[in-house]
Amino acid sequence: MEAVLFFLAAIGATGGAIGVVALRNPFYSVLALVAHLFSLAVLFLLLTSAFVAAAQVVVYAGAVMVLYVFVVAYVGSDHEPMLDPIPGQRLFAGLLAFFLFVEVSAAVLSSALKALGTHGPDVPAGFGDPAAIGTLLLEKFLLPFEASSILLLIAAVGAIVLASRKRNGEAGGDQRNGRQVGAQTPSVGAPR
Amino acid sequence: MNISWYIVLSALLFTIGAIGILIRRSPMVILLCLELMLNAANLALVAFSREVGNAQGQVFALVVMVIAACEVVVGLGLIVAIFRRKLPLDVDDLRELRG
Amino acid sequence: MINALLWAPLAFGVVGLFLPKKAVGWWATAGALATLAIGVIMAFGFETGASGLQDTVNTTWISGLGVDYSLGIDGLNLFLVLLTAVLWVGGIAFAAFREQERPQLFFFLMLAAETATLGSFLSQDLLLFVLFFDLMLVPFYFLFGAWGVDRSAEGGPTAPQATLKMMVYTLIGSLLMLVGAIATAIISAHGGHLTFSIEAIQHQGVPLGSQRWIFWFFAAAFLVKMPAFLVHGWMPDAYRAAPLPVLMVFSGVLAKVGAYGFLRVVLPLFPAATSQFQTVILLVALASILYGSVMAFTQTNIRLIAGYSSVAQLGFITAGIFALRADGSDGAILQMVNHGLVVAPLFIIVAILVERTGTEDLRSMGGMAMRAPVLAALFLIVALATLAMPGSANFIGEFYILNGLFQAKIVFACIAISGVAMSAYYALRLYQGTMHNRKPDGIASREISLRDGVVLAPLVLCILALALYPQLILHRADPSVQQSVSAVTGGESETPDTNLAVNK
Amino acid sequence: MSATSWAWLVLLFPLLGSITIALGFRRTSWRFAGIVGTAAIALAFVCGIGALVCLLGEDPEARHHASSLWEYASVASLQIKLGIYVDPLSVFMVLVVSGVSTLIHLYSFGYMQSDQGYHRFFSYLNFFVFSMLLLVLAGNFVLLIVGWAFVGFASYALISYWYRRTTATRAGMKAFVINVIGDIGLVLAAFLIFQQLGTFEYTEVFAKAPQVFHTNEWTVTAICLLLLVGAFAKSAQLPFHTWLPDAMEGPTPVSSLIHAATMVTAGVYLIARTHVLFVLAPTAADIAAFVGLATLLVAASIALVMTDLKRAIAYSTMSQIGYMVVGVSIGAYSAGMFHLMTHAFFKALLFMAAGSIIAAMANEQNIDKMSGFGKAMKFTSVTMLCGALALAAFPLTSGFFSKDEILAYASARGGMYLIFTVLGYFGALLTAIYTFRLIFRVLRGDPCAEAQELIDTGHVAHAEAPFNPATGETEDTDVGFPGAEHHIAEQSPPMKLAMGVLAFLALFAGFIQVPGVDETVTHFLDPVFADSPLAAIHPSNTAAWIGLAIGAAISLAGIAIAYWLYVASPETPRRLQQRFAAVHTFLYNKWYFDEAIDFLVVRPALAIGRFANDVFERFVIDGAITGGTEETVGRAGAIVRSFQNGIVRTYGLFLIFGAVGLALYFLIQQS
Amino acid sequence: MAGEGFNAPHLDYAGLAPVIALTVGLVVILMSGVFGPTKKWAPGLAVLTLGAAAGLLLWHWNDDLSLVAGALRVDNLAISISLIAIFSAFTTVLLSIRERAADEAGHGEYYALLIGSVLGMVLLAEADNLVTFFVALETLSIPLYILCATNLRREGSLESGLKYLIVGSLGSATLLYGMAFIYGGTGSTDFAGIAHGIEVKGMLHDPLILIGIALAAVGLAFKTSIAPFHQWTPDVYQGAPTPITSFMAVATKAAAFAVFIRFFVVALGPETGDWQMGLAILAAISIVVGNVGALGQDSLKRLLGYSGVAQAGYMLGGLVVASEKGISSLVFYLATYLFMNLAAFAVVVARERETPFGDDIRGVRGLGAERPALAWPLTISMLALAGLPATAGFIGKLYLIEALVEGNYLWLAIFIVGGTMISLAYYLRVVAAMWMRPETEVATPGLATAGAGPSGPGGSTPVIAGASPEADPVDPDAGRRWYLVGPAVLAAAITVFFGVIPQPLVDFATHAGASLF
Repeated sequence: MEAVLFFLAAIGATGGAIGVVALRNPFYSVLALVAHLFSLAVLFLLLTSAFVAAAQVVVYAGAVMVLYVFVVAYVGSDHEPMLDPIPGQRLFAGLLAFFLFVEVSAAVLSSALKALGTHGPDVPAGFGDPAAIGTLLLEKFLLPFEASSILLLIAAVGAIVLASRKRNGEAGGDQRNGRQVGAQTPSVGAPR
Repeated sequence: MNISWYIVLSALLFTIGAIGILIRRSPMVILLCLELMLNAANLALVAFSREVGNAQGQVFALVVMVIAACEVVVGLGLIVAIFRRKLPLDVDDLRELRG
Repeated sequence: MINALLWAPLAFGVVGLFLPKKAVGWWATAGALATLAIGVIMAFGFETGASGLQDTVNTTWISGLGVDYSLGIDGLNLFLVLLTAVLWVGGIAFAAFREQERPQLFFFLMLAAETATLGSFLSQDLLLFVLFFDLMLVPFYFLFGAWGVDRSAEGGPTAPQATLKMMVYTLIGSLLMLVGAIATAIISAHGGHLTFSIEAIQHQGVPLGSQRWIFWFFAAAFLVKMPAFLVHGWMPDAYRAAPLPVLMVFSGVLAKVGAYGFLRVVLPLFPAATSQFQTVILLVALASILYGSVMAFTQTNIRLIAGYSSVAQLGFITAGIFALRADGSDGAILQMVNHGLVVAPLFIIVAILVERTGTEDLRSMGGMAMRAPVLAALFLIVALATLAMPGSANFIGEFYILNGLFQAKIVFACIAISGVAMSAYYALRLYQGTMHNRKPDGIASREISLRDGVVLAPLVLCILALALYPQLILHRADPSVQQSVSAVTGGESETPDTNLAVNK
Repeated sequence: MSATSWAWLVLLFPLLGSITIALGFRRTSWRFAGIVGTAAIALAFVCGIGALVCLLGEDPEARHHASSLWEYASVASLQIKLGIYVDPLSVFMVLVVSGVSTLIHLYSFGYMQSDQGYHRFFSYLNFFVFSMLLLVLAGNFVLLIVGWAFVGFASYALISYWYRRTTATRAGMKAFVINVIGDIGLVLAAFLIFQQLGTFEYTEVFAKAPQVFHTNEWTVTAICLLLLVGAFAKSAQLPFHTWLPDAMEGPTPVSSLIHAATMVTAGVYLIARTHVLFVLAPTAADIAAFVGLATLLVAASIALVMTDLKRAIAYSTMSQIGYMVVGVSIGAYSAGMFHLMTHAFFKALLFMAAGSIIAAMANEQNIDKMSGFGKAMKFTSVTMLCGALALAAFPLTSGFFSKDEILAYASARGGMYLIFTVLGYFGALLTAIYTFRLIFRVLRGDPCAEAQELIDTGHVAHAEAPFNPATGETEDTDVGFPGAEHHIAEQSPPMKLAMGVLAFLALFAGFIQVPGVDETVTHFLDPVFADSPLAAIHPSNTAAWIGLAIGAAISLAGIAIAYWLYVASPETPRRLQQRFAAVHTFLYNKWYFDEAIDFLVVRPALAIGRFANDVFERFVIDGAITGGTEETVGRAGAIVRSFQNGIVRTYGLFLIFGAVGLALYFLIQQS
Repeated sequence: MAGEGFNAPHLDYAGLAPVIALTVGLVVILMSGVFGPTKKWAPGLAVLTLGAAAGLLLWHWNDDLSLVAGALRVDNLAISISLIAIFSAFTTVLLSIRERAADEAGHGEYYALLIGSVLGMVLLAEADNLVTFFVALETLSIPLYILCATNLRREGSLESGLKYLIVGSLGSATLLYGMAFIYGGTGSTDFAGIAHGIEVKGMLHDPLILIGIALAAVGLAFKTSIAPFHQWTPDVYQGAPTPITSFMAVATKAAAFAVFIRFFVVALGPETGDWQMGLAILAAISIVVGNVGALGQDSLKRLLGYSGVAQAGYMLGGLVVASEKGISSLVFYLATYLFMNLAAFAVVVARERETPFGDDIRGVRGLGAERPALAWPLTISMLALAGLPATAGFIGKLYLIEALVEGNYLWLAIFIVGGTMISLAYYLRVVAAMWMRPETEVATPGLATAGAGPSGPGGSTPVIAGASPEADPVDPDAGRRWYLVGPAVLAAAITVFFGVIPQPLVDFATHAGASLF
């Protein structure tokens, strides 16, 4: 039963991930990611971490993805051409990723750590439920918790700084000709 | 199921994410691939937390989610700014700085 | 006292930065003279016949790194210090008589350079030595680059390019030396208290295995500085770029620091390696002598004739040191001073000639002597000293060097001495080419001006005085030299620790 | 006052004179310079006499003193004192040098009058005398080398005295460089001596040498050969002789003083001085003797065909020095020294006369253009004749006694050394021939244009534009000798006085050393050479007189031949030339020595220089070492920047690559 | 675990004071926007905040506190690094006065983000467990991503922002993944716990840990811009607003090195033997890459970026030997590096504003004659970076080399020396441009058209890196402004001072180094 669930979820997660990478329309990529996240949530459940799973669904699938969708809708989603301008980029990307995967798996499989081979130790009931997590957050990880809140604040400020319209109206005009000049100078800073 | 399976799976997802960053040119998709990698890491964390039998890893995973959200926000903000600036939304075309 | 000697120039230089354009030249000259005065006083205070260091200063500088601020004078550096002081007076005075652009900066750099040079002669702490050794270069970098001659017209490098080349070349050596110095201290400390004091290290001794490579790190620095054959690539460009008043002190003194370093550092600290690589260094020295001489008599640019002759001369000095006999090294010390004393006036004269003729090409000069007999006479004396005319102190220097070499390695001596014959040729060629033969048209042949005479004459007097009584230097240098050399020859018996270290 | 203090005074006066003249060149008149210069040397001569008297006052064995002023350059391992050594030999040389010099200064006083560089000339000349005296008085090898090099320099300075003449400067350079080679020989010899004996002091060296070396040991032989290099370079013996003819570029007084009377004989003095070593190395001594013999003949043969008056005399000088070298090498020390003295007299005289004539010829030196000066310049021709007679060893002249004494000694020594006698006499024949060749061609015959002018107007002819006799190019007159108004030929009393005295000496100086009658020189010098076994050999009076007879015959024969060739049938020489054209050209080109040296030494050196300059410096130093490094670094930089292509995905690729690499390294490192 | 009563950790507010101060400052600055134009007081407030934080940190000098359930550790290492970061931020505030980017972003936000980043750095320097580590790292980075892009009108600025974000996130993802493995291998997130875990669980030399170390090292190497993870550095340095660049150049490096040290020496101490050689190789690579890359760069910021890569390589040497002396030397070098870079960047800012050349090397041509007050600092900083004597740079190199030789890493020392030789070629090129006659063209527009503005002759010059007409408006006497000249001169003076009397700084560094051993 658990094995079946695992494989289904694993396939879902992998498929979703591949979808994100492969689909050429950003919009679909977002949807693929959502699928991926859901299957991850399932895996989290299998790993008896209910709270994380929940957070996963709520925060990501709920909040972040929506944001994505908005932005994609705002900037419009144009298909990027199929073949890669940089020669060999894909080949090397594939190779390196493959090597990385092999190394990590090799490390995992050849590790002397007994527990890896097992299902993991038996944990008390309530392992990873909101109460436990909450306790940890407020006791041991109080500081990271606070820090991440500040981080959120900063991120918000940043988003405003970057995305908000300029107060002074003359923005548009010189932006455009600025861009044109930028276009005239493609090879800026090229080694000479 | 053995923990190893989860770890290997997370490795797989991680590499897929990496591939995505390396071969996609739309900044938005690249952000998504970053999410993939972070989530792979999360999966690893949670799996390990199961393996060592303490929940610290799960908390770590939660924090990572928050951070991922922040990165997304900033990233999207940048994308918007770039779009406003009428620059192409293609990382390959943003190469004024080089050499 | 010794502190005053070391820092006086810099102090004057700093003050000079804030003086008006007119005054600064004289102020700088005064500074150099003051330094010279201090030096002379110390020389009188010098206790002859003693081999150890005298009026030393020794205080901790960086406790964490075992670096001390320790200075001292002995037979090895006494006269090099005096030489430095004298030549700087000459160079600065000569420059002060002329219009300089941005004079405050110029003289500040000159005086800073003097302090650095004095420092490298005086310092008795290995790291301090390295520090000053590198520091010397900085002012000259600016002086060459900013006040130098642009040769791009004649297909040469621009001043900045030339000076950069010099900087990189010379620093390659001295940075390796930095590593070598640190390694020496650490290895010799044997895990104990870390110190860079040369005496202490010599006492503790360095294992033979380490001596082998550290030796080369130091040798690299010194050989490049000299410059020796194969690593002299920076010399032609730098010499052609340099402003002449600066060049006279540069080629007069800086090259000697390298040779001095061998005596001060290498022989005492790495005796085993020294005797092991004696032949190799001698070969390099020999090559420098022959190559320098040959180049010198084919050059047509009068600066380069002097430059390559210095290569040959430094070859002699190195050979003398690596004869590993007291008399050879005595000769080397004497010759260092002599060469400084002849090459500086030589460049003054070159400067004067260039002002008269507007060219540096020997082929388009000549016939000066008729209207400028005094200049000719002074030049003649300098030229004869350059070719080590017997009766000049240079002859005694070379005589000692070659004698030492002859007693140590007879073959080397026989080959090296052929350099003497060539030097006779190129020195006279230089003299005749400028002073004799027909005077080409369009060359102003004026007598030396009184102001330049005031600069030149004292130097020539020094040459003559030394010619009459070279004993002055030899007598005082000898004890220290013996000590330094005996580290290698009698070394095993003298410093048992070294011996023990070698056996390890 | 002791001999040594006299000797120091001998050194002092010329030096003072030189300095005074040099410093005063702006403020003082030419007269002052001349007077001071001459006076200084005269004083030196007087002091020399003083030293002589002191020595004669002592018993012969005690007649050697060393004295030193201060430690010149001494360290623990070796001492060099500023010291002199006074013994009959050095005093003899002092007297000859200072004496002849005084006369020549006197001569120059008149001769150089109208020259621009009068002060410079006398300053140099005094300096030369000082150096020469230093050379002969030196008490150790280092000081010897110093004097040795000083005279070399003085000769250089005076050869290229008219420095606007490229020929003069080139000749000076040649002389100097060859002399430096000689110095190097001496220096190496000194090193070797120091290595073996641990000292440079004459006294100690000569004392120790016999104990340390055994005969013909390689070291002592090497020492002697090295000394010979010095001696030959200075004394213009083969193969180092080529500078001497060129040295004639200098003013005539210089030729007569330095390149005839004094400096060139330094080599002879050196051999005599170090005879102790040569006795220990007979091989070296014989080599020296044979080289001397060779020089003697070669030079004489060249002198036969030289058309340049001064150069002809120069070659005769070489050949005469050959006699001396033979003498001192085979053991006829006092004879050799005696010949040195007489030669100084008559050769100086010949040069003075030649100078006077050349002046009258407005600097023309080619004897083909000269004739008839016998009528034009009585005094000169008479004195010149005296000199020539002495040179040709005409019976009872000074040269007659000195030369024959050497040859007599050779025969007395017998064996192999008879060769020297035989060939020596042959050389004497040649000498007589070429000497009178000059006499007949210059003095006899009907006057040439210049001579005629002199007879008619009593005025010396001079070219409208002064020119360089060697190249014919016109002089730039500000160094111009002869100056615009130049009428000195035999008209200035000082010159006449000098020539007169010398003529007297040339004729009659021989009588102080007549075999069996009064052998003054021998007796005086004996204590010096007493220690040499060779000194014991002594030709019997009869042998000596037989020798003299043969000598007289040969000299007369030679003069007769010369008369027949150049007076009786002037056609013969020309016919001989055509007959033996090859020989003539060979001789005329001085046996092609210059060319050989040029080919063997000069060209290779220059070629190496050019190679170093154009190839090595450019391609190895700048190219490989400097350029190579720059190139490599630059390339690396280009590569790095090419990876920095501004595309973020590439950066990502490198990052992952790094990660993979690092992980791989870590895993491999452990397993 | 669940079911137990919740017991809050003991909070040592004294220890937390600096962090709190920064947080408060951050909020206040943001709020100040509410009460009106922040342009006036925002800088002041920022300086105030930084000052307060610095003071509170100094107050803890020589303490050794573990805070908030072992999340933070306040010791001399943390304090010294934090001080370096804060000082750098302080000067950045000065340099940012009249900075275009600040206007664009709005001063309140701009300075708030700056403070936020500083907060991240302080936390990072003090971080004592993985979670804090990661959060702090992001708190450091994310504001920088934004700040880089704040000069919204310049394409380069945005581009640098995005590049930094993408590669940065890639880096932190890798780092995170590595952390996950280390956590998995040891079962603890506390540094001490990790070390302990490695020991007891017998995970020494275990592939799992090693792969974790490798990936973590990648992430940290990225932040410290060690080759081959350096490639963002030149681009971002060049594109970002110069004051921010100066901040990144020093502060980021310092903070990242702090945690690099703490993580590798404390947590991975047992594994030292495994990672030493790997890091040494990285150091060597970046020494070579950085130095050769900087050759022939015309943009000064870019040049400094590459030199930063090389310098990071030097510093890593100090960590490689993992000895007390090594760490001290690293801290010492960081401190000197702060002043050296500062002087350079201050001058670059000034020239950017007063010449039409932006940060191009032509901008400093003839500076020696024109603006000695700027030329001297830049000269000194270049000489110091090149490691010439009488500057702190020399002592720094000496210190590093000594540590390396003691740690038997002679070959790395020789790499440093070799790198220094190459580096002369570009550092001295700048000096030459300032003091010596121009290399090729005779007339230097820098002198002619200084203050003429983009519309002047300068406008017609070919557009080169950093000098597009988008460049900031020209302020003809920027070269005289106290807030630009002041920092430059001050930093240069300090550089020389510590070059002549290094003892105080040496003590400072030794204390920092000693705190870990």
